[in-house]
Amino acid sequence: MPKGLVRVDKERCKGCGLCVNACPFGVLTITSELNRYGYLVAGATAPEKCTGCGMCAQMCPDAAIEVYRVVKEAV
Amino acid sequence: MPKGLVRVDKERCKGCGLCVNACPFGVLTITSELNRYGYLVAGATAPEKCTGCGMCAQMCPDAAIEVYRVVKEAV
Amino acid sequence: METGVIFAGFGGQGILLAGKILARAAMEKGFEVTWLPSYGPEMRGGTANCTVVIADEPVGSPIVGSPQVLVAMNGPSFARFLPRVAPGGAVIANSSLILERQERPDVRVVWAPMNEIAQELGEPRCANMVGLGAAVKALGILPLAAVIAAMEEELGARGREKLVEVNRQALYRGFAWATEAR
Amino acid sequence: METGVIFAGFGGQGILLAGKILARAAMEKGFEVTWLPSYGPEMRGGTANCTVVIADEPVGSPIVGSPQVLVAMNGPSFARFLPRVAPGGAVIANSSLILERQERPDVRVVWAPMNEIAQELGEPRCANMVGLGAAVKALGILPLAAVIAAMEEELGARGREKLVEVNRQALYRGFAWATEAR
Amino acid sequence: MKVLMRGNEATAEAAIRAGCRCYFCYPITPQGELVEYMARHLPRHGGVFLQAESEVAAINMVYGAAAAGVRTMTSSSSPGISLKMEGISYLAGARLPAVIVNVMRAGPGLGNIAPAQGDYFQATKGGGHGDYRLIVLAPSTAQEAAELVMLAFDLSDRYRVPAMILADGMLGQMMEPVELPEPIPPEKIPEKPWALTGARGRPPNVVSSFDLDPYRFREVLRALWQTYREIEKNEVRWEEYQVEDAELLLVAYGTMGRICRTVVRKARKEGLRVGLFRPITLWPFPYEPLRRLAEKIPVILTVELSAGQMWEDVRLAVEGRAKTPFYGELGGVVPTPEEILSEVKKHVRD
Amino acid sequence: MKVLMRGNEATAEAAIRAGCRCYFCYPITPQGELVEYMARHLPRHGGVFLQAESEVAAINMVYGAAAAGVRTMTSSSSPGISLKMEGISYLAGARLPAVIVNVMRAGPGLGNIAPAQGDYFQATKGGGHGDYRLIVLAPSTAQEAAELVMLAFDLSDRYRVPAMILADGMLGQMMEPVELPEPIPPEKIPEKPWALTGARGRPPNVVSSFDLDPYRFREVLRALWQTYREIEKNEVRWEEYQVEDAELLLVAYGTMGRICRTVVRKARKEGLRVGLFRPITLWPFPYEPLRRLAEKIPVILTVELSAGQMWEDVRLAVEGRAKTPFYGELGGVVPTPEEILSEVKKHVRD
Amino acid sequence: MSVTEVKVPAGYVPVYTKPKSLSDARFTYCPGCHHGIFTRLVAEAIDELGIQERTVGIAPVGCAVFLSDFFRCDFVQAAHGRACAVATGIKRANPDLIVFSYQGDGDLAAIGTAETVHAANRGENITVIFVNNQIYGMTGGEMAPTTLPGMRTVTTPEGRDVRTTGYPLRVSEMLAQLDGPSYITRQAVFDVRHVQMARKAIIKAFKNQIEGKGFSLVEIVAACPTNIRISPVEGNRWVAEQTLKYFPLGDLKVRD
Amino acid sequence: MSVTEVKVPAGYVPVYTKPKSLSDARFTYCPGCHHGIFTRLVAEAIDELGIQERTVGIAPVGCAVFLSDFFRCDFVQAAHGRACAVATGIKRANPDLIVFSYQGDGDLAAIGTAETVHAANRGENITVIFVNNQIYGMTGGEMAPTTLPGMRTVTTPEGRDVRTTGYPLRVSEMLAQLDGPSYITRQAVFDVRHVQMARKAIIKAFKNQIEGKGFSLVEIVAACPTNIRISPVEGNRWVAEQTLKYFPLGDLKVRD
Ligand SMILES: Cc1ncc(C[n+]2csc(CCOP(=O)(O)OP(=O)(O)O)c2C)c(N)n1
Ligand SMILES: Cc1ncc(C[n+]2csc(CCOP(=O)(O)OP(=O)(O)O)c2C)c(N)n1
Ligand code: SF4
Ligand code: SF4
Ligand code: SF4
Ligand code: SF4
Ligand code: SF4
Ligand code: SF4
Ligand SMILES: [Mg+2]
Ligand SMILES: [Mg+2]
Repeated sequence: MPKGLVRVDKERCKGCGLCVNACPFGVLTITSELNRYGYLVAGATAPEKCTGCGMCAQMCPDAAIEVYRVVKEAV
Repeated sequence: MPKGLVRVDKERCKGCGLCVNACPFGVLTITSELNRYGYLVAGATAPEKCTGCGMCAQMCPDAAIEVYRVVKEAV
Repeated sequence: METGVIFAGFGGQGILLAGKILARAAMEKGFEVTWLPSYGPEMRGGTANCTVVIADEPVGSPIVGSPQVLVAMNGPSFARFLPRVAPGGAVIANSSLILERQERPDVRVVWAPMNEIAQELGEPRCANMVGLGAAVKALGILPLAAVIAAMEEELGARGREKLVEVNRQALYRGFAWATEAR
Repeated sequence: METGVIFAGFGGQGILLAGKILARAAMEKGFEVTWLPSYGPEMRGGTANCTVVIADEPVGSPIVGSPQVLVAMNGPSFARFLPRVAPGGAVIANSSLILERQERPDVRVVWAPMNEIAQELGEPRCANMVGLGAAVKALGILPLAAVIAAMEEELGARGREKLVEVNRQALYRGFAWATEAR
Repeated sequence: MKVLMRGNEATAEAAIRAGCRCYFCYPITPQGELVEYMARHLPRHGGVFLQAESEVAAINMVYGAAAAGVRTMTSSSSPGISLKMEGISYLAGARLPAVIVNVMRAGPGLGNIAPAQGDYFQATKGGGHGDYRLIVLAPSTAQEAAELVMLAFDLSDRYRVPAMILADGMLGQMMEPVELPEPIPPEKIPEKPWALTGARGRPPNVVSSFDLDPYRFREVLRALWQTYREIEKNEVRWEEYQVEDAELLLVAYGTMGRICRTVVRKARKEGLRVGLFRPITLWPFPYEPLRRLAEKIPVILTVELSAGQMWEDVRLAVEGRAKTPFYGELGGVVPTPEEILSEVKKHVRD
Repeated sequence: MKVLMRGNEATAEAAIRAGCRCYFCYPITPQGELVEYMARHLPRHGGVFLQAESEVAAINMVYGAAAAGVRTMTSSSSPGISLKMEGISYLAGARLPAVIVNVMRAGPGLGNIAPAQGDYFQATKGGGHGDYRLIVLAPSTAQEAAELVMLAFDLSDRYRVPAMILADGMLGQMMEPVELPEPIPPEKIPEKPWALTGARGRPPNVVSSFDLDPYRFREVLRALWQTYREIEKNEVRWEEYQVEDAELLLVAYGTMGRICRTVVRKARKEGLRVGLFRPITLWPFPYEPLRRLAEKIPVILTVELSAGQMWEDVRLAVEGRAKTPFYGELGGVVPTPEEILSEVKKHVRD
Repeated sequence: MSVTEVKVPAGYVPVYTKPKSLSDARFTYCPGCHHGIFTRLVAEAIDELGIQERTVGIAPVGCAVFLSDFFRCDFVQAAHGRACAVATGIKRANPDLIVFSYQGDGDLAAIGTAETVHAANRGENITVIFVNNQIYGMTGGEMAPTTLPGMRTVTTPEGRDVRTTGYPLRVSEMLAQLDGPSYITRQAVFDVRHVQMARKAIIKAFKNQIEGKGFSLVEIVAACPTNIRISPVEGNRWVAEQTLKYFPLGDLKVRD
Repeated sequence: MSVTEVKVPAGYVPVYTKPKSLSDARFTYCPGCHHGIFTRLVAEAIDELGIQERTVGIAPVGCAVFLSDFFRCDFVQAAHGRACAVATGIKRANPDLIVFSYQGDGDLAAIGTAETVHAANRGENITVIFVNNQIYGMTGGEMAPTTLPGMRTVTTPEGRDVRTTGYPLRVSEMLAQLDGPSYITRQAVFDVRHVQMARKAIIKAFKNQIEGKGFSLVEIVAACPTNIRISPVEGNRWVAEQTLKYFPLGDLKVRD
């Protein structure tokens, strides 16, 4: 399973693309999915590449992103 | 005749004493003369000492002083 | 004669422009006319609408309780304005975006796939002209040519001559759609 | 009973204080009283005056058209206020500074050399108390003792206890002067 | 030739044609297009467009430009106009001509940007301190806005009294065809011998509202009030519509005036004898003409986008001669003709 | 025990006794002693005295302190009050209690520092934008100033409506004996659950006058106007003096009210049946009681230090039932009782 | 299936979630507006310092006027430009509260100049977030005191002419001259690294207040894509390439 | 015989007489007030540059409110603090005029902060005479932003407490930070030498305007003997010994 996992709150997202731009691994893209406010929202189209670095979330102007990371094997 | 001559406009003067203080030669003092506004006015009580340097006039906050100087002998 | 037309939709859909073109066309044809936009920050991102009144005597109220024609380009505005349409009036509804398809017995609703048609024409932004073209038919007081001329003037003023042709197509398509719609 | 007293003179002459002492004395004696100063920049350098009203019912107007008593400590104020003094009223005039000595048949003018007297007492600034002392006599509704007490309180409040004695002398001198004046 | 224009744009263009050469502003909705229009066009006419750091600065720049003898204007909307109150009082006190445009929005406070008429008292009774008046003109169409702006500059110069255009967000934002008035040729603009142009070959001019001596200042103000009386005599303007046989008279100004026009039409269609009285000058208010109508019309219904401000002037005019009910909306809500008509029906024939 | 105090000082001391703990000011004549008194005494009571950089800043500091739930006050004089108009409109819109003191001077513009009553409209009709009202109290003696300041804080808290003390330079500057009211114990000051005290154990509080939606904002304002109606019902205050048999009624407020008291006495001495009606609350104005008197008194003479402002409210109350002449002075001139009396004689028995 | 319906399988722990002190209300800013980032960073600072229950925010007039909807703490909406005066009133009335204002460049640097300068000079113990986007955003894109030379706005259709409207006003440099302020810094958020620095600065600005150090101001250079008419991603570049020329980043005053 | 009835015998020529651009009206300042010296120096500058017929002065609200009575040139009385905005209006309306404002420290540095900063930042081509007497003179001696620490005033009865009211505001240093101004200097008049320097500075400030160089401001540190309750002569000493500690003299910005 991938190190990281990212979730986009569809209704908060405005499709600005800053996360797409911020992600070093090309995990995110603007999808063709319209939300209730008429915005095309972002989504993890290459989730397997996600490291959980959180850069996308730190860049998101709409606090629409949640990032998770896999717990390291018993340390 | 003295090198300089100083005239105080009695009604402008408010007797602040700044001219007295500024004169290097003790020409001026605050006299016991009241003007129409109730101020004791300044006057040249030692006119013979006046050099016409103009310092008193430059210091006067009420533009009450005129200074004259004797014309030098035919130059 | 005094008719009210309301255009409504999302911010970016060219709602105000469509209304303005109609108003200009009516003015050029010698009608009295007013154009009243919704304005301010609520437009940004949110919804936009405008009201056009066409009359043969000086227009009193620029706001209209019950419009003769409604052009609804998205779901929220369709739901919001449908109840206000005058009995016997018409609604041009954008079937591309409106999902809940209510009807009203006393009102004729023309369902037009404005976005699809615009896509076909290769210019998504001209969906509003499809709606306007249809509205012109439903209104039936202005020749389409006058509206086309007004459109050209408005786009010209904005230095968007390039878009004139495709918008003309869109007006024709909308007009035709409303003509054939049963 | 309602009597008005006006004190008037140059800025630095202690006009307002004199009036205030009179007002306080009257208050302590149970009268209704108001004290109204002229105020603002025109006081600075220029002239000052204040109006004291003493009455046995609540005072209405703190301004007085025609005062019973006028204390004029310089020429300009003597000239300005003399015409307003009530017929049968009295004027305490400072002969030290007032040169044009007008009179009025229907008004008693007491000429008091306030500055000279103050000089004699060795405190030029107490000329105002000479005037007040004379006014108390002319007014005839307050005991001098009450005024002296009020003076002590006012000077005390200003931390000027040292000056109390000489000001008391000045009040006596003024009172006496007005008593003997013919 | 008619052009399709917003009320804001018609106002701006008319100001330029009236010879306004100094315009100072601070942005605020719903008068943004006025600012924008001036920014684009005034410089082309050799005029000064300057965005000030605040409304307070803007009105004081107007004060300076007016003192220099130039036709000058500022515009804003309700909260911004409140900030100009001291400056407006100074203009009035110093007898400086200037035009102030208030495109009203809903208050109090920040409120919102929807149309309202809540600043009537502020404009007509003096929102600033002291006894002064502004000439207050209330347009109901873009066309009338253009004409009243021209008039405002003329009256302001003639009487040396600042003038205010009292509009609202609806008029400012809406577009309609406008026949623009002819520009005033510079030589037609009155000379201003009192203006500050440099004391060359004449004694110095002083522009001021200051006089420390109450008796002298009283004379200044008596002269000012003399002028106000003249204005009350000469400049009252209003419109009557279908009043002859009216049983109920609507009184409304600005955009509510035009909306009530539609109400009258609809009412007449239903056989209701309703008329309209629309004050055009809010100060001087048309007390006399309204009083005359009150002699014969039993019900006088005031309609405003406020809690009832012009209503007081209506009652001062009517003085009990007729019933004077009131219908108002608050918060930026604009009633439709239908809503007003149903209100009318409550009062007519009962 | 009575103390000899200026009106300005009595006002300041009463504010402290009313529990005012934040006072923000900017210097201006003729209210200087109020500022000075607060600077000397408020800190001793653990209160905050802060001289702001301007009147605009001062009223917005009041806005902040009021939002925090503290009893707060500012004071100024006419030009400075004009600068507070936006802030006052915000206070009213955000439903914040606060007390504003206006020690009026002569305007418009810079005018001078002599007593005047030219800000009546500004205070009572809303000099700021939008539909709002202030509770306006007009003291005529230093004693009454002290009492009305206490009342102002109470009413302002109770109704969440800002209150204004409308005085003038004469009352501010003059001294008279004052029996100071007892201080209000802190626990007697009402709780303010809406205040900004930190959202601990409760949902966040928001203080605002902003609502972009006209329909929602309309509801807010309807509630506000509901409160105003209550105030009009409960809080009207006035004084009547020798009105029973009066043939002529003087109407005057503040210092003109007390001066007219003397006029009544002088008139009665001369056998003239003159009475006095003195509004104490200028808003809400005592329309009803005055209307009742207008039923039986033929001449109602309004006397103001203005061109005729309260006069309009008097005429709104009288509505033609009696003659309503006016006598006013401008520019800071204060008429003597004798001058007013001769004016009275023009109207009585003719 | 919608990418947003991603479930979180066992074994994953949150790295980043929406700050507690933010409500669930959507931001009203335009897509990609930097305002959203600052708003979020302020919330993160409040969370980090655990001061949500004693914080009072001051919403300006500007695109941030809706701020009180976004936060879960007490809020007051201030008149345009007067936030620093309102903050002074609140803080003086109740020094236990943590008071911050959030102001645009029209609000703080134009109409609010006097209130800002004097609150700073008094050293009021408050925190000011100053959003310098070189434009009047909410009113539709008029010139701000900070507008760049030659930049086209609604009120400078030919571009800002420095001869008639002056040069961009560097408020932070000006305030740093005063004795009052304890911390004045300029930050940006055009990339993640700068977001992290801006976050630290905001936290420090609040810490200063908690420690009673006095006036702290964080200027954040931002882009207004809507009014500059560029995309959000271009907006980031705009800040990095155009704006920083006139508004260099870094601390302008730090008193410790 | 009165010393003032001195006749001027033949053989004497005038060295100093009252400036032509001054009227015959007496100044309304208190005895020994430095205002009188500045007022005279401005008149001397106008005479020296021969601009009396194209000069418009702006009187503030403050002890200089009567200025228009003293001068023989056009004048306007401005609202308190707004002189720089009024000056902007006049100069923009008629650039041929020479426009100067004369403002106190309450007027310019408190209520007028925004107008001053922005006129300076725009580089308005005007001349500003700024009288820093560390007090509100006309209203009776309240604290000004420039009041010295510990200094007793009507509103700081215990002396100015810098913890609650801040340090003296150095307006000139602040304005010197801006790109707009061309000349900012601080002068004094507590002795003849400084009077002469101040005179030069005022002349330069007017010259700059004539040459279109833009915003020039001359701050003059002054004493208000009346409100400090000292004699005029002590007033000079007060400036030299107390005030200059916080307000060092000299040019703060000179652009050529
Ligand atoms: C007194 C007043 N003047 C003007 C306005 C209009 N107004 C609303 S927001 C704003 C400025 C917005 O610009 P800025 O402060 O930079 O904030 P931004 O929207 O750019 O974040 C203005 C002038 C107002 N509401 N009140
Ligand atoms: C709007 C306004 N606020 C306040 C005042 C009262 N006022 C008159 S002069 C003055 C300040 C005087 O101080 P300063 O500017 O330093 O001039 P100075 O008298 O010291 O020369 C003030 C506050 C006013 N006239 N107008
Ligand atoms: S940054 Fe946020 S708002 Fe922008 S696209 Fe990504 S998720 Fe959506
Ligand atoms: S967490 Fe890091 S890797 Fe994962 S999507 Fe976000 S930016 Fe890309
Ligand atoms: S300086 Fe001038 S005013 Fe002062 S005493 Fe000398 S002459 Fe008189
Ligand atoms: S001119 Fe010089 S010497 Fe003569 S009095 Fe004046 S200062 Fe003294
Ligand atoms: S207008 Fe500009 S600043 Fe305002 S929200 Fe939109 S992008 Fe942000
Ligand atoms: S009060 Fe002070 S500043 Fe004003 S004139 Fe007197 S001495 Fe000069
Ligand atoms: Mg901005
Ligand atoms: Mg000063």
